[in-house]
Amino acid sequence: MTDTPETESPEAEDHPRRKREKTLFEAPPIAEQERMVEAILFASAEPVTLREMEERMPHGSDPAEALAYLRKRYEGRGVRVVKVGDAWAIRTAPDLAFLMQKETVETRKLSRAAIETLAIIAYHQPATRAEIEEIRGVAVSRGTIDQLLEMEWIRFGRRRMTPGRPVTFVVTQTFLDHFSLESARDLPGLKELRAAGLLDSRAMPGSEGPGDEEDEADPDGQSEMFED
Amino acid sequence: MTDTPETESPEAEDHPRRKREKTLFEAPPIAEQERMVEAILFASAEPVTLREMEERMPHGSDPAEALAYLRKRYEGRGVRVVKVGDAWAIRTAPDLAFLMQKETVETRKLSRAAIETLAIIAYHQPATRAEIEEIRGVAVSRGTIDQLLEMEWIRFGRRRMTPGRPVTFVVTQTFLDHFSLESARDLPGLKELRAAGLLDSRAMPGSEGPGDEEDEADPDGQSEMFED
Amino acid sequence: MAETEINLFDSQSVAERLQAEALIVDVDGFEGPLDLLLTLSRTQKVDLRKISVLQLAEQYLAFVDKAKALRIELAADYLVMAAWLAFLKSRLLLPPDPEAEGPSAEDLAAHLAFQLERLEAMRQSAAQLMARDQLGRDTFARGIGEEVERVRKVTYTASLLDLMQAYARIRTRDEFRPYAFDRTNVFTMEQALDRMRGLIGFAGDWTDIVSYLPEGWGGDPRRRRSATAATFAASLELAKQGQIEIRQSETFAPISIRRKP
Repeated sequence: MTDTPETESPEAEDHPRRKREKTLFEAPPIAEQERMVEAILFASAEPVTLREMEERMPHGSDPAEALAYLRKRYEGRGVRVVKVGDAWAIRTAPDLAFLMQKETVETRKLSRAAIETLAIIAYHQPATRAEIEEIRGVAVSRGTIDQLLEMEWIRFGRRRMTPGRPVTFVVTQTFLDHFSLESARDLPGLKELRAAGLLDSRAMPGSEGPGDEEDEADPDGQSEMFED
Repeated sequence: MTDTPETESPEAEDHPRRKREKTLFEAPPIAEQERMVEAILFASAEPVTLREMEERMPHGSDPAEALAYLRKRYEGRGVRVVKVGDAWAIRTAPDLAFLMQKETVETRKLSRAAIETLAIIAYHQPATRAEIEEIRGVAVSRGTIDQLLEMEWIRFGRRRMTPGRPVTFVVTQTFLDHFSLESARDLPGLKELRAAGLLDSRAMPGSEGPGDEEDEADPDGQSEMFED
Repeated sequence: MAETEINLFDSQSVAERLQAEALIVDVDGFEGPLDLLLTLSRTQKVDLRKISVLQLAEQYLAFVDKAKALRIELAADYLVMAAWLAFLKSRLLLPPDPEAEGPSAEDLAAHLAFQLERLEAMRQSAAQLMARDQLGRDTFARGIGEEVERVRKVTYTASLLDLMQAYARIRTRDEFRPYAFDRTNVFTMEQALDRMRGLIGFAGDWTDIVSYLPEGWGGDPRRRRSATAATFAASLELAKQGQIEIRQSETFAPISIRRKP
């Protein structure tokens, strides 16, 4: 604790990770780094990436290793260290939710259209508005998308490289955090849906409508979905 | 964890404290209570009193004892359980406070526009924006003035007693300190600059020394300089 | 077909009847024709993949008929779907035409079944998603956030030499500066306006605006240009205010003004 440097050393930027034994400044002991990760995660209401931790910790620190120790330490406790996309956060254990009535935030009741749109984006991402409409068989109102954007559960993804270059939607870290998901891969039933071919893009026979864009979309979609 | 009651028992209200061995419903094990206190303290937006904890925890719980265990557990960790008034909260360990503040200090050379503006103010103070523009021959951006004000190298002087009552700028003590000057009058005049080899072009009419007089004397459009 | 209709509208349980009425009264309660089809398909109580599209089409068309009979306005989407289903139904009932191009009726039916199954799957996934632990309901973030204070401190420096050099640069630039906005050769519209306001009272007759140019501005072309432009602009302004009249006999002819009589 005593040898914790108060500020980053000037060379912090170009320091190669995981080679701290070679640096001029000794990194703090791993137990000390664990304390630091603990303090950082406790302090933040939002998930924190390893990169952000590293930037804030003394030169030569290895937040990934420290984090591994910390996760172990909090196993079975009242709060847990959870992974959210490529970031980390401390959240209360779900079995203690009954204690938290006071803290419960009244979430805006989402319409059925909004919930379905959200699910379609999550499972099919990146998804265009046309694809969402194709799946639901009904026009998606502007308000529905706006609401999800406003809640920061979805965001714009890359434009689809098809005629018209339509915008796509993907789910956000806030979404993952909200539903205790480590990544979009952990969506419930994702594997089964894929195995059943229900996430395939299948055009209406004889139509050249949304099928075209979806064909190209798939590899792109996968990469974005699994970008973490 | 397994025997955590999902809701409070109905008699929770009129249960006398610390007599849990006599109650009908067994209180959760103390380790479980410790988890609960941990989660409550973590999630609460404000410090929590023992009484509030007790109200929220299952019937027969002893938050004081659970808290004692929790405090012990957090000893020497990155966060601590601290008493705030008669309530309790989790706070970052004081020695790690530096992690909560990310300071990046960058030293940059003042832009050419800024240094020229500063020089004009220093040599001609009090100077209006119109005068600065006149001398520099280009418009002075709001940002440049703001930057110099923010650095506390210049400040507002008295308004010029001319139509429009334009504000004037003068240099500050901070400016003088930075440049190790006793007063702005100590700035070398053009003659000295030339003598020092900083100026190699021919003498300008009336450019003998710093100060307002020089401007009035300068026939080259200087009379218009003070038109405002 | 008659059987299906009976099945849907006559021999129903109370709950089903209420549901069917809800359909009819409030088409908008359905999230589109696919949603309605999905609801109808549930009455078949079979695997969506084995659904009888023909039967489904009949139920849908019956629904649309019934709704029309009740003079309920149906959204265009529903009618398009009805037309498509009627087409599909005819294709399914008739022996395949070897001449016909395009997808077979079976392909179309299979696709519809796929769409329904996919929508159903998304519904279930949405429900599973919403049943997960939710932040703010089941799990909680730190209540007392201790946000990181971002202190980005930029210090700017300059030496006395920088300062003096800058000043020297400015003061010696006049001889060779590439461009500087030189007000000595600019006659502003405000100046022209002031000048003309004073003179216009005397201009009872048409006078070339050139004669309004200020003294000393007629020689140097730069000064003349600026003064002419300013004077012209000022004339327009005065004309707009109704103080003077302007005339020009032809393009590029002299412009004359006079006080408005």
